[in-house]
Amino acid sequence: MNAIEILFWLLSALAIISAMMVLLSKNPVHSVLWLIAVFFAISGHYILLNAQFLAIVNIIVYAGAIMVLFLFVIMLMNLNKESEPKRNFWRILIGIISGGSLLMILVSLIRQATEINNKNALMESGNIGLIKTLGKLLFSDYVVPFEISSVLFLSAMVGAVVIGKKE
Amino acid sequence: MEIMKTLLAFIVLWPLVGFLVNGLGRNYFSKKRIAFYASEQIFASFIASIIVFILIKNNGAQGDITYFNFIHIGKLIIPFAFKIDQLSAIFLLIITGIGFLIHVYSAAYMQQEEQAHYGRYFSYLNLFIFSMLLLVLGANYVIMFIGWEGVGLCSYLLIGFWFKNDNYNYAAKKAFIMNRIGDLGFLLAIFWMIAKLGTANYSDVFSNVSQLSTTDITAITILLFIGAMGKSAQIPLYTWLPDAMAGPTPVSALIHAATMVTAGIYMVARSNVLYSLSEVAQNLVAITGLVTALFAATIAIKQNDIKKVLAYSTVSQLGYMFLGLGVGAYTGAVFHVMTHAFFKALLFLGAGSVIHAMHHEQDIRKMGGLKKYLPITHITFLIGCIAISGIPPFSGFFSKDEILAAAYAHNPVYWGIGVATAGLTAFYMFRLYATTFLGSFRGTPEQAHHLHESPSAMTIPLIILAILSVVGGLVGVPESLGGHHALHQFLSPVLLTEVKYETTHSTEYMLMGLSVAIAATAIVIAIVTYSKKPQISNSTGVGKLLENKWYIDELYDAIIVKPLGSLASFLKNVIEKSGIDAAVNGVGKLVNYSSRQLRLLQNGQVGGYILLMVLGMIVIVLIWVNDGYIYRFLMNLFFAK
Amino acid sequence: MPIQYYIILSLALFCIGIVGVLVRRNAIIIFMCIELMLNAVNLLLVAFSKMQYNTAVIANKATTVGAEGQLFVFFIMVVAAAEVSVGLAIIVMMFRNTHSIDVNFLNRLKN
Amino acid sequence: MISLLLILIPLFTGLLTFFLKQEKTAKNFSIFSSVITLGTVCIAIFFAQNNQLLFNTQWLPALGSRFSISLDGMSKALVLLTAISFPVVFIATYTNKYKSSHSFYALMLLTQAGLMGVFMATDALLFYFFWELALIPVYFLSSIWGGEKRIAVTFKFFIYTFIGSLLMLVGILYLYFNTVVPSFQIKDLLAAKISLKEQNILFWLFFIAFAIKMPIFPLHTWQPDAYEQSPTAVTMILSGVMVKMGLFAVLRWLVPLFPESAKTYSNIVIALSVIGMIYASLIAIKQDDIKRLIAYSSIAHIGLMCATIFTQTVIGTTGVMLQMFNHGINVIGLWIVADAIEQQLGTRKFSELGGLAQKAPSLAILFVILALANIALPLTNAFVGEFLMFNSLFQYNVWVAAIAGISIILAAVYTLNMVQKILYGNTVAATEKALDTTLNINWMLIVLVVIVFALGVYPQPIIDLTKDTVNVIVQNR
Amino acid sequence: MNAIILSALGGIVMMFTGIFTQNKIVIKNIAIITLLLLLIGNLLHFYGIYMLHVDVKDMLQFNNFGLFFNTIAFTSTLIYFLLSGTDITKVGINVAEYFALIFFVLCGVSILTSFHNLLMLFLGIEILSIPLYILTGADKKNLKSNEAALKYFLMGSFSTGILLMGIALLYGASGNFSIESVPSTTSKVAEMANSSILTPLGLLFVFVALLFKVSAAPFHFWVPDVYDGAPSVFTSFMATIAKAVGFIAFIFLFESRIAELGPSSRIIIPFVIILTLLIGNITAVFQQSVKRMLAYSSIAQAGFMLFVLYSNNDISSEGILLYSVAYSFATIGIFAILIKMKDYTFEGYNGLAKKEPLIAAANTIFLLSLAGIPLTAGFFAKYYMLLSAIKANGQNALWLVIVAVLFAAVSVYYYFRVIQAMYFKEGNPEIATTNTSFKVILLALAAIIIFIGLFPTVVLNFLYF
Repeated sequence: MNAIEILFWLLSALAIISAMMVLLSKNPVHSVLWLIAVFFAISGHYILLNAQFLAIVNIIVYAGAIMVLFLFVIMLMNLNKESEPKRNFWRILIGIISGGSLLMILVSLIRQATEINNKNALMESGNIGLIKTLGKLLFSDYVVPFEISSVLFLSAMVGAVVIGKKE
Repeated sequence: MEIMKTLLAFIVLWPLVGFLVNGLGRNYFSKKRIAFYASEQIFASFIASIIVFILIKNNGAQGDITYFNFIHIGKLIIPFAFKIDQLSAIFLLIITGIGFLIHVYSAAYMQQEEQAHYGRYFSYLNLFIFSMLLLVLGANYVIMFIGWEGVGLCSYLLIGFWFKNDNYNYAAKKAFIMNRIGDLGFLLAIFWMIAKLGTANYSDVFSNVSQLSTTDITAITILLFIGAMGKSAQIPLYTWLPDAMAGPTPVSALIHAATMVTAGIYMVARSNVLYSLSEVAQNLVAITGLVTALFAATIAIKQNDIKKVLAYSTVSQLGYMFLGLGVGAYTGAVFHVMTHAFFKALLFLGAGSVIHAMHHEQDIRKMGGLKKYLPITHITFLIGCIAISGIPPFSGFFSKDEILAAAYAHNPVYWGIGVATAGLTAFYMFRLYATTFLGSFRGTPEQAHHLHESPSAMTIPLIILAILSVVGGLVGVPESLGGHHALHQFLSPVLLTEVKYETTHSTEYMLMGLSVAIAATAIVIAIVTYSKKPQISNSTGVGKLLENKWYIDELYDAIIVKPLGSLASFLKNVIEKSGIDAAVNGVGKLVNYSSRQLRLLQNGQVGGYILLMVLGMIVIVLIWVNDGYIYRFLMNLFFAK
Repeated sequence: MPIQYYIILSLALFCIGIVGVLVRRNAIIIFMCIELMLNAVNLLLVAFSKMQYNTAVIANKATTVGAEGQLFVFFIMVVAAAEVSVGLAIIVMMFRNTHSIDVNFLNRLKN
Repeated sequence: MISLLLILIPLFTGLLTFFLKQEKTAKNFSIFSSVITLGTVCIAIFFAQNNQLLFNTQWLPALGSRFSISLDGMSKALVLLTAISFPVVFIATYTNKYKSSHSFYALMLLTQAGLMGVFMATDALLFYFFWELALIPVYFLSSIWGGEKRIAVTFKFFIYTFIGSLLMLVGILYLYFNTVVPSFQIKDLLAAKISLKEQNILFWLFFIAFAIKMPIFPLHTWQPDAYEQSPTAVTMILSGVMVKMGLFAVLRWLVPLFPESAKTYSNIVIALSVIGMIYASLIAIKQDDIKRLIAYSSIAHIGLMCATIFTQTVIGTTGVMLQMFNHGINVIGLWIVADAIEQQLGTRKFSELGGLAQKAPSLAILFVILALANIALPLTNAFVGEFLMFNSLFQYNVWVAAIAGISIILAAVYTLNMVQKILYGNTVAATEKALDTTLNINWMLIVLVVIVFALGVYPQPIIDLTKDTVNVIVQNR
Repeated sequence: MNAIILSALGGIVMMFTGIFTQNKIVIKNIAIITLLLLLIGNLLHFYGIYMLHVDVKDMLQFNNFGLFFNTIAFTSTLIYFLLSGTDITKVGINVAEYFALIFFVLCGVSILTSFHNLLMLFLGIEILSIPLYILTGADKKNLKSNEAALKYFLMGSFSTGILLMGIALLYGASGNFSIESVPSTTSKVAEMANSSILTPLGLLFVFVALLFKVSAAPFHFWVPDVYDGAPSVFTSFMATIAKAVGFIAFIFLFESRIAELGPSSRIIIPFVIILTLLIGNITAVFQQSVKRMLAYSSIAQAGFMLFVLYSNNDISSEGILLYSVAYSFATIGIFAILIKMKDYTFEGYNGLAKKEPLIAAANTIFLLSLAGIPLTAGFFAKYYMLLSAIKANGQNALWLVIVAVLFAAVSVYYYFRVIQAMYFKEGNPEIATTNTSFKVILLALAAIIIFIGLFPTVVLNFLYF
């Protein structure tokens, strides 16, 4: 077991535990923090996979911007306490059972898949995750979606205005 | 031929025109004009019938006279055609002749009716004559059936003539429905013929009779006979006839005694070719006739309504005729039809005269001693009674004797019962006569005050019919009594001559003597018993049974009418409402119910929605994992090869 | 790394996200769980991208094979950001009106 | 071309009538229109050349459906019936008051257009179109101008029929994919290659649609309610003409398209029909309402016709064609009487009626004649039809004919019951001040009675009309 | 491409209009004019006339089918603006923004009718959805509107997650995002299903996500609540144009790939169809509010439209276009009337025919069309669907088709309740005053529906000219 594998398992464990903690934390602020931990773990995976650009963007956009926004909203609403006084046991049970069974089915299916046998994700090496490569691709082949995503932003902006503007 | 065609058309059309004119113009014409017009139309037919009769007598019968094709589909051709031969010629005379007399009689009898109803009455009578003529003249069973149902309709209309009275209406309905039961048999017989032979023409059916199997013939004849049972009031379809006395008395005379009820006889006689080939059917006809004759006679003994007695006697006499048909004495049966038409019309009209005089009182217990008030009626009525009792040389004797002789040849037991019935007939007829005309008057003084002889328009027909009742038998004097049976010879081209009943003259004499003796004895007993002290108290035991007509009406009510009614109610209230309709509405309710339940899924909870979505996903993935197994399973289930 | 590991890891994260959506009542946390699901997808895409690259390298077809997967992740992030802005705006609006973001109380609309 | 006119005249006059706000104008205009249609029908039937009776043009080329109608022998009788019944109904109900009557008459004329189309279409899709076109206006007519429970009852009727027609649509579609050339033309559908198993499935899809329309036991429960609740003018059309759609469709489409299945299942269909006859007759005996009684009697009569169709003989089929016409005439007459009674006396219950013959003699006479026609008395039109039909049924099976024959007796029972309870006996409170019928009703009834007798004595004209097509249908099997 | 660019520009134009003027009528008219330009621009595309020549790198592909759907969508929107434009301006103060958002939705529609890449699918769906979330919550003071927006948003995002997972799995199998690339031979379906898991699994996820968008059961739960809670005027838009486009996306995606789901697709799709028909139709029966009934009915209609997946042939493709036209036109009309009503319950419609005969007549025609009664466009819409199913699967499709028509009969039940209320019941309905042009447009719309009901091929001929 080399360092990469050790890192892989560590990060995976961190990601899954943190993800669980997102659910388990009673305080929304804690949830946010645990989610940020997940994002960091995932960024770690990106780095392992040599997708440096995404790793950075993930930290900046997700952990840095989006989650701060979440935190901000939670604070704004003064929700930094336990907000769910009563938890419905059955609901949790059913939720876990159905989510769990979905996972079970999917995993068992994936394990049967022969097409991905002996296929590996290349770790560390490979330069496709570099800004240079991605940038070239983004502004050549992917320029149309890039432009179109601007429309998406426009609409989101207008939407935020509509919703947020006081009447 | 052309003359015949025109004549027959007119014979049939005159009454129809009379019906239409009187029916439509009943509010505009005077009573006199209505009566005159109606009678005149029938009289014209009668004259034409005589001409036809003479032509037939001289030239013999000819082929069918076709007017147009009633139905023509592919190979099935049902022409609107008439067949005029000896048999129908005789019936033509009876129908138009007696019909005319009764028209004349009715003109006076119905005088008290309002003008509109008067017109209605005569138009019905004309319509009846029209239908009866169609029945008799038709050259195939379908045309006969048209007339057959037509007379049923007229009977219905005339029984219910006084429609304000619900009992009368009920009687009318009963008559029609019982007739319809018979008609169904008749219809099925026609279908059978058409199915097997492709035709319903008499000539074609009779000439192709060899193509029919014995089963076919038996079935056809029995089905035809069921029709005849209905129309001619044989057991078990006889109960309508006594009730039919609800109609005006001339109607009873015309329809329920002289003409319509003999349609069954006519039909069987017409189909004699078929009946002769079926032993089973013949026996059935004979036994039915015999039983009916005896049975009706027993009931007649205890009836107190003057018309009811006559009605049961009609049933009984019709039984005789069927006995004759059954034992192969077709001519005898037709002969009896004729004589019976004379004396029964006479008796009914006489009874009508009595009722007229008694102001619509029909209970003989309230009569008595009418001899002196109604002399003509009395005499003619007496003649009728003698004639029906079979005392020589009155007409009834000859016809009845011919049937009895044939019955003896066929089976002496038949003869024995026949003679016993003849004795009963004589007994109840003279009971009637004695109670009505002899003794002292038992009605109210007011009635006594009004008692008077009927007007001449009524008495003249009585007299004519009385004469015919006396001499009518002469056309059929058997050889044993020195005659040569003119009727027999006349009808021989149409009716098969069965030689089965060849008996020696001495036997015949003995039989005649015996029957006359029994009848005479019965007459004496009846007169002695009833002329002085008529039975007024209610009878008991067997008497009560007879008085209540063996409780047959009640029996029918209990085993047919009531169960049918409850079945209908059951179907209407349970099967229809709570069964089928409830099932249909149940589908709607089910949809509504499931709607109410299903919408609870939409409980407003996002978590719940997503949960169901996830479950849906799981199901879809599972179906997919099954890899078509469920698909194949379902396909095999629904579309198994 | 065998690609199965990554697939299973992301599926696990994905399902945890789903479970979170199912069990939590706080709208914001539900939303966060959805973000978690998106991140699981991102991880999977990156892993697949490297798998594709690996396959291409083995087949000696070097190049930018697999970069598309990573670009897709980029777009997902972009969209997620847009979505978050709108979503949080809606949640805030909701909170302004009802002073609650508990989805259990969202049942004016039902049946 | 002239056949197209038969659809277009009522269609356009119907649409026009929507805009005639004056009650009188609308009435007179619709009578005028229906008389014109009748005239056109007469010209078409008696004078036009055969090729003038066809109309065939492109409609939906992509679907292989053509606007093709043809006035052949089979449709002639029913088109004539449709054309006769509308003016008769309009005139007989002339004095009836309807709120916003222009819409009423407009919808009636649209119904007529639909009916004409149904009877003439030779393209399956077109047929389906007209089938529904005839239904929708009736839905509105009954629901707006009907009785107390009209909405629910009419809706049941509508849904029932609609389900049936949808099943038929499925059948049509399936057939369409098995034709040699993609087409809905009847001749192409006839040539479709379908296996026996497919035929059997399709047979039921079509049959259920038609059975609901006729209606055949046990799919009949919509009918008495619908007849009772609809305004009588609509009921006349419903029972006089519309139920013939089902029978006609069986003759025109079902039997020729699926001859083997029709033979295979003839026993089931005939059994159902005959059970229905007896069942409906028995229930009719216990009815206390004129309209319901006529409704059940109608079920019984239709049952006989349906059973006969499946015996597939020339005689029987001719009888059915004839009887479709006759039954229409007779039942419309009965409805006119029922309406006259209800309009004047305000009740339809036997228990509240009686002795009407004294007060309204001419109505009584005409009523009795129509009632007798209803029980198929000889020399009325219905006799010929029933005679032929029973004949055919008898050839199919003796016992079936015998059992079905019981309905003849039962028909007499309930019809005479009705006549007796309404006309005879003494007058009661409701009939105390009754008057005889108005002139328009009288004359329309007389027209019908004349037809009753004319066809009863000489049915050959109608038989001749249908002769050729009947031979085609029966020989086709 | 014209449509995408113009609709995005249209959104921007409307945004700026809001800055320059507050006059609602002006804004509305500008929106109508912009939409007309958009429509014209789209039509020009048919003739190969472009505003810009963009190298789309195979991300998008334009064909007549998609362009034709665009035309339908834009025309529907135009009708919608004409009928309900005034009502849009009454929802809140951000009038121009509402129109802008609608234009952005149309941009999403244009993308979804031409995407050739899963990325574009994803972006298209998002561009379509995000403005809709906003529009749902546009009535900010209304708690129902808020609730609907939140529910819509949460569930919509969830489905986006599902969609992305599907896309990721497909990417894992094929290595790119083009919708055409198929990794292995599809000839032996059964064999492939055993060896390949990623493709079908990915397709299943995408399938589920799209089912959510087209509101098929059991992913329909958002529909009643959202349609009910959203401002009625936007419900109209959401239920028609935004929904129909989901099927176009389905067609593009699944045209060639449906077989990759393996033979199970033969059972999954009928399962979904029947469940959708069942829930949509049956639940609609008991509704008290017409608006909510229409929400369920839109689910039911989706059940019919899903036949396009079942049959997946040229008839079904034509049929879905016809269906979109029939369904959109009728629903827009019904909603245009509904918005004018004060009371959304069935009782609120009582006696409408007496008060507003023309509106009631038009409404009747719309309802008849939705119910699929012949002589209306709705009939042929359903007809094509059934036709395609029988063509595709013959005898095996028969049972499904029969079930579908039985549910169609159920649908008559609730559509006719409105007709019954309008025509057969007495009442005094409160309806906002309407001007003549509204009625004229309404009747014209009804006339169009009847015209299509008589000559559906006229519409479809556009596809092939």
